[in-house]
Amino acid sequence: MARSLTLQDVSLRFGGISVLDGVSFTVNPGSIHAVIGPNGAGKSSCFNVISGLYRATAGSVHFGDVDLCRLAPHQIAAQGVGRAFQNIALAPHETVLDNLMVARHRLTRAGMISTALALPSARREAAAHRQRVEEIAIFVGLTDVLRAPAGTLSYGWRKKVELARALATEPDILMLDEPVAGMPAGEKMEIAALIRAIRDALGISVVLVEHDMPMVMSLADHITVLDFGRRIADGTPREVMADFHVIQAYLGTTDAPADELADALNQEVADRA
Amino acid sequence: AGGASGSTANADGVKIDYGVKDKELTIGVVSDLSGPFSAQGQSMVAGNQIYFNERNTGDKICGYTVKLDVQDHGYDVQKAQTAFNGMEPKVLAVTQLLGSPQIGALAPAMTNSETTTILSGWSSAGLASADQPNNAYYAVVGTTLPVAVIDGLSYLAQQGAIKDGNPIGHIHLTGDMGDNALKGSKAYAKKHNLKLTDIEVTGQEVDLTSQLAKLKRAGVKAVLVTAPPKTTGQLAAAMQAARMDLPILASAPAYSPTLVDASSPTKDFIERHLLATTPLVPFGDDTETSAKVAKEFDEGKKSGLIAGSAVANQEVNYGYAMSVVLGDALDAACKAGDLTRAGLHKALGTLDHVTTGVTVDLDYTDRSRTPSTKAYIVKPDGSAVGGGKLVTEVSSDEATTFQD
Amino acid sequence: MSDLIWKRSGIALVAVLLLAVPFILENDMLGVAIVCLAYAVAAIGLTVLVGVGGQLSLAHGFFVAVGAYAYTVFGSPKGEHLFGFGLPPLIAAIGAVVVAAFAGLAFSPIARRLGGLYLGMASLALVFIADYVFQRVGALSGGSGGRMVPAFTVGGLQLSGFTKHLWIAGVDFGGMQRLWYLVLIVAVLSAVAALRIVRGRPGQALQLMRDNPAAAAAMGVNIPRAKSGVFVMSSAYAGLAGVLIALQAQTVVPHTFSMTLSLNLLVMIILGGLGSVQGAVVGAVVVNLLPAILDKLGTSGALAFIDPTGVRGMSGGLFSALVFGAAVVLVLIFEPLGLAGLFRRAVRRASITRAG
Amino acid sequence: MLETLLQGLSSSSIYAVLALGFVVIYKGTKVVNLAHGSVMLLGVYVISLLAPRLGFWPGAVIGILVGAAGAVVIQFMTNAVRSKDHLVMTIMTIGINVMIAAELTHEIGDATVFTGDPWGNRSLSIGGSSFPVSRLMALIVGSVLIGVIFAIFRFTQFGVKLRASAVDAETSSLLGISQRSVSIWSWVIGGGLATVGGIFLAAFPANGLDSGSATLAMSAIPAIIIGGMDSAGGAVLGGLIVGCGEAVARRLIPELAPVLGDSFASVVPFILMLAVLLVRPSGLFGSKVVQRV
Amino acid sequence: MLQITGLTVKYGVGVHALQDASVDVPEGAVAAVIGGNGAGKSSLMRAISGTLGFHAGRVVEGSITYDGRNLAGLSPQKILRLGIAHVPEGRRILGEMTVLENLRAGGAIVRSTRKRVNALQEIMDRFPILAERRNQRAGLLSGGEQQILAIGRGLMSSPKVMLLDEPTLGLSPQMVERVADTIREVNASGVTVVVVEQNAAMALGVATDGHVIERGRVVLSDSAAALRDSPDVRRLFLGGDVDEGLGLDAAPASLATLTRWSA
Ligand SMILES: Nc1ncnc2c1ncn2[C@@H]1O[C@H](COP(=O)(O)OP(=O)(O)OP(=O)(O)O)[C@@H](O)[C@H]1O
Ligand SMILES: Nc1ncnc2c1ncn2[C@@H]1O[C@H](COP(=O)(O)OP(=O)(O)OP(=O)(O)O)[C@@H](O)[C@H]1O
Ligand SMILES: CC(C)C[C@H](N)C(=O)O
Ligand SMILES: [Mg+2]
Ligand SMILES: [Mg+2]
Repeated sequence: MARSLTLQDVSLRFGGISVLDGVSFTVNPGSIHAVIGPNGAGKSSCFNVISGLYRATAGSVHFGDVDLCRLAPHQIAAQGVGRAFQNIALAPHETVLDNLMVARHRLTRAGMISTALALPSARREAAAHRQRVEEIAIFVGLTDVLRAPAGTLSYGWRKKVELARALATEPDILMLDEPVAGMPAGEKMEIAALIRAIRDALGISVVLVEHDMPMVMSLADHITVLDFGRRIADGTPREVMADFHVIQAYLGTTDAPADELADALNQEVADRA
Repeated sequence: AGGASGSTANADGVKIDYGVKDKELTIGVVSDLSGPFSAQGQSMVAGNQIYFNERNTGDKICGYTVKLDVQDHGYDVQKAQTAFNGMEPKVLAVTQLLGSPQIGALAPAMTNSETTTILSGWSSAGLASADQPNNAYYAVVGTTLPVAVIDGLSYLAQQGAIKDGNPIGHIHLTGDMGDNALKGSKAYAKKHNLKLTDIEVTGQEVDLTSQLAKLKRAGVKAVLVTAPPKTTGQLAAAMQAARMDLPILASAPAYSPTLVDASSPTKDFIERHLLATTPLVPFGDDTETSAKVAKEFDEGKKSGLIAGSAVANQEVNYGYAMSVVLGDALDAACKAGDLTRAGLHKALGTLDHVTTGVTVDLDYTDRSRTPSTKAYIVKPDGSAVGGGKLVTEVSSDEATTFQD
Repeated sequence: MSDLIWKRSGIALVAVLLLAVPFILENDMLGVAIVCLAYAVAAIGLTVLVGVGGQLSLAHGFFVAVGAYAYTVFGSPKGEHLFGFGLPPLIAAIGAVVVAAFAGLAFSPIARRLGGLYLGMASLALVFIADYVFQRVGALSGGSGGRMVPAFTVGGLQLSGFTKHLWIAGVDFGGMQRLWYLVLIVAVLSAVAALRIVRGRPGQALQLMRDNPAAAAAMGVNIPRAKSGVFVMSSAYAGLAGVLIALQAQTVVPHTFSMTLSLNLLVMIILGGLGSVQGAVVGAVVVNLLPAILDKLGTSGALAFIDPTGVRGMSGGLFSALVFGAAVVLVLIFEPLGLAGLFRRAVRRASITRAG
Repeated sequence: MLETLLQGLSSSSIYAVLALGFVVIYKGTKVVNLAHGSVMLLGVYVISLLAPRLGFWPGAVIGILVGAAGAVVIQFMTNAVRSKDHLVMTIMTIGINVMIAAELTHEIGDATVFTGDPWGNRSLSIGGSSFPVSRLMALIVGSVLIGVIFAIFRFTQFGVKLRASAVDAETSSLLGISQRSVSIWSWVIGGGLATVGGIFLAAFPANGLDSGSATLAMSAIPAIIIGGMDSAGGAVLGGLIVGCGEAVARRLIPELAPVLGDSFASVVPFILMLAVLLVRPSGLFGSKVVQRV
Repeated sequence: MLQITGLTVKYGVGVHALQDASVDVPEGAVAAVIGGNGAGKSSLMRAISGTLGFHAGRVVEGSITYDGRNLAGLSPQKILRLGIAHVPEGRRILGEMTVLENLRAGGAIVRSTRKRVNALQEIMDRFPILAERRNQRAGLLSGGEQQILAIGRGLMSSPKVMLLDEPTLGLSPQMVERVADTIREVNASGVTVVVVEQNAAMALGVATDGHVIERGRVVLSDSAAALRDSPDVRRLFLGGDVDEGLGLDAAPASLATLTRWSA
């Protein structure tokens, strides 16, 4: 279960545009690893390469011993790579519950025929997974909206459903693309606490893309910084923060009280447990 | 309900079962009155009406007034079945069933209910055969397509337009109508050593120029066409464009007076080159019956007997002829004292010489054979009422000996 | 609680009505009723494909044709000019469904690559190609007049076609009456199966695939397989419907399976409410029943301005086409969720009234 | 072979004009107008009624306007769909087609409809084979129309508005684009093009249209798909491929594969379409369905 | 100049998204509207631009006037022509069209070609990434790039009032600054701005006035400076004062725990 994710010299080009250029980094098992960088730096593309939606032009992606570059997206999902999208990608007309149930796809077997015949195995399977999905929904705080069509929720709620759905794939590595964009500060904190709690409770790795620096600094064990598709820095939050390139390329000025935040987070996670 | 239920006898001791009640005898019509063949359908219904109107006001059929139960299927198979299922218990026979898909679809029902049915169409697929045992209750009115083609070709030969050993072309619709006519041209070609180039069309072509190029390369001396009239028009136009001044021989379904419509750019070419080989006398021709039908058609329109949208063309004559055949069979059945469906079926089989006056004479003693081996040659003429003039009646040895 | 009672008694009432249909309807309308149910089966398959899977097909009628003809060829003895295998009817019917499913599978290289309207237009090719094959291979199609369909018999009991008389409660219990029950059972089972599929694991995956294929893939859904899977499933439904249609018609005729059929099937599912199984059934009933009723109206003399021969007014066929077309337009304008939505609203309103 | 290509070229221009009509409507409203053929027949029928009295040109102008107006009526109906679901709108055109087709069949009966065009049955000799003047006109008019439409798409804001309003109604209304007027215009153009296509479809050597000719418009579908549903250039190229492919097939199939029969040529456009789609799922020029996450 | 009085908004048969909300935006102001998830901010913007209808929503009560003119019942196009541009939440770029075409569509109501070209030039200068990607299909841009395109497109019509719904969503800190600068600059050129933001720090940084919406009600309206100093606002929206306990009561987290799934 404890597997590391390693990107080795990953390059990605679209026509004339070089989106990723020799990017390498390793996500250690059980760590929260942030990928940051300016808009258009290639963060989401990086995610897309990992989850198989883009084919790397060069380089490799290994999850444990498995070379993800050889697999189709659904096979990568089957490897335990769970993902929440930057642009919300829910089925708007379906209920939140149904949206979460799809995430169980890789863990369930019932096909057209056994579903049509309502075989006992299919029914048992569905019931067990519904129960687990409800557990996850409670954990993420979605209990009240489970029966609402996802499309009628406000932006912030939908972001939470995205997160819950990624979690419901029971991933070994959870990839979150801007999970708190569009949330007020209070809720950001809540989600940050949630992410930490997930990692702690399940022992899985988390890869996080976020522009909210206070959150990244307080949450991440390790940070990789991309700019124009290249890795320009890689290290602990403190190391990265000190890096002149990062400040120039991305942060400009920063006044985030990172340490205090980290403490507060630890406090909250302790409360939850 | 099946045809086997009990029959009764009327006051005159004639056995009756379905479709006869009090003083009324009901005959069905299942036709296309709103779909792609609605123009033909309406004209044929007019012909049916003219005949039975004539009988109702004059020499009544077995003392009964005939009522037509006219149902529209809009060229839809499903609707045709519903329409027939609905009318079946109430009619003695069907005097017009139009559309080859509908004819095929209803065959089992007709056989099962023993309903004598007059078809619209000359394909020998309508005849009874080993593959089509259900066609036993169907009657074709006229010359089957292959036989008419043979007659037409022998006329061309007679006129010196084609000689033994010549190449000829045959443009035919895919599917059985075309295949059926092709049997005739193949048989004739074989006998006379003609080199036949046949070309399939779907009726959905934009034009026929490329098809024609093939015939041109083959150096044909005449072109046969068995397809919808629109294709005939396209053929003529393409021939005109390619400056191929050759005779065109059209099977009956390929010819329509609209081909010599005044606004058609190919009218003149068609009048000069086209001949139709058909069992039908043109509408309004000066033969006795045709003239009478035309007159009654006009009067019927005025008096509101006939639909305003019915067109004055040879289909009126066709419809009239269909009903003459049925009328003669009804008369024969009445005479034999059995006006049941079974009796009618038997009576039709005794008719060896039906003279309709608007078609060649017909013989129904063998339902697996063409009712006639003769055909008329009709020349299109934009100035004639019905768009054509009767040239002559032809018959040939090849036609009488033809077996399909 | 009382809601449940209402619902149960509603279902019971409908069930009794459906069982009584052969005692109520004359042969002609009973035929229409059977056709309604048979097309309902096809429409259910299509609504899952189009509404749930987001894959448009303009060739559903093609797969209905495959089912109808496969049953006929399998079940008929070899003829002088016609293909035939002379298999027992039940085997022929199952074989026909399998063949239709395989036909869907054969098309899946296209189906899995394309989506939405492109797939719709591409599938149109099947309709034209089938048309060509039917014209060309008379031994298969029986030509434009079609060919006979072997009756359906299980364990010596004939369930379609022409039968000896069997009088029950004043009704001649012939092939048509017996076929009704066969078709009713098949349709109900098909609907139940489809409902389960839509609500279950495959349906949820399809729904996400329709709305966001990339997200579906990231959730572990094998997109190409899901696409061809739903295409195969809908083809099997179409094939099953084809068998039923053939049994009702007793003769299969290529013209039945023209483009109009494929378009009509789409009208059924849109009218019923896209993606709704119940809607597909309602849509199929409306699309097949409405013209029949209009035709009846047109020929019965009930409407003074209509006359089938067109002598004394508008012809019945024209009237029927105009009203039918207008009905389609109006339903689509005024009831965005289709007839299923209309029905749901009516039920809701009724239950509110009861509660209040 | 020259003759074959010439033949292909001449029908290509008709396919292209019909295909372009579909494409403009699709670009503007994302609706595939399945009543296109009926609109075409309506326009041509009106011309056939008017031309004998007014002459061809005034008749043609009115006929084209009637075709456009007919299309606009369809636009009004489809636009009334509240959900704005393009598929629902597309299906609605089937219902509308049922009505128009029934009425036209009733009106036209078994008549053949001629426009009385001035090119009549004349033809030119090109390299030993003859080429009808009407087809030359189709080629010229087709090219001009295609050019004009290209110019409109390229050099005016109309093209941008057209696409914007089709893609996203809410956003385009926020940009001040009146979806109504844009979609009306696209249907006006589409209906007009249908009629123009119909005029040439009826002209020598095709010999008029009949009540069943509406389905001919469907034969433009492979052209649109091959070219790409939302590409005007694609429609033209698709028309060429379909027209020439069919002509070449007609010429070669009897020699290469006589078993298939002559009628195989008529499914060749559809087979070409499937072949193109296997390689390029959104046609040669169609915009790829892109989805970024 | 833009006056919202007693506005109540409803979606379908559901609950009220806005209730009796009143906001007054004086000419030349930058008004910040802040509030939590689902508070009704976007609904307010939709009501002003007349696009509630696209979401099955409607104004139940209240009025919106602009320069004394009631906007009720006007189409979105009319409202835009009056000079009110709305950059909607979630970017809503036209993904199948190129960046340039998106911008051109943004200038759809500008009659003069010269003005349109000038506006285009100005926007490309301001956001060079758009110039760089002018011929790329907009749907392929990164999230942040799309957001910038949406803002640029909103500027194309040279509006008098700009409604920005979460303009900095998904933008990097640097880009957030750029957008803040842009707001200041267009405001300086006489454009009134209403900006809805989760990033309250940024919004209150550029704003002259601020309005806080909670569960559909305007609970606080004051000058931006005053709001910045308000402890409530700091606690809820500025992510600030750690001493006050992270605002857990504002957003109560569930106390559930999760264990690994095994099956
Ligand atoms: N499929 C594609 N085709 C062309 N260009 C692409 C494609 N996908 C991404 N790009 C380009 O690659 C660059 C990186 O995009 P990506 O979405 O990875 O950025 P990002 O780091 O996630 O930015 P943001 O923070 O704004 O979300 C962008 O400039 C984008 O335009
Ligand atoms: N299309 C819709 N249908 C039904 N309810 C809706 C719809 N859009 C919004 N709502 C509801 O209206 C309320 C206000 O939503 P709104 O989008 O205005 O909030 P917001 O303040 O913009 O939130 P966020 O910051 O998350 O975008 C919410 O409860 C939301 O669920
Ligand atoms: C004779 C015609 C009216 C019918 C046509 N031959 C058909 O295929 O049905
Ligand atoms: Mg990104
Ligand atoms: Mg919002």
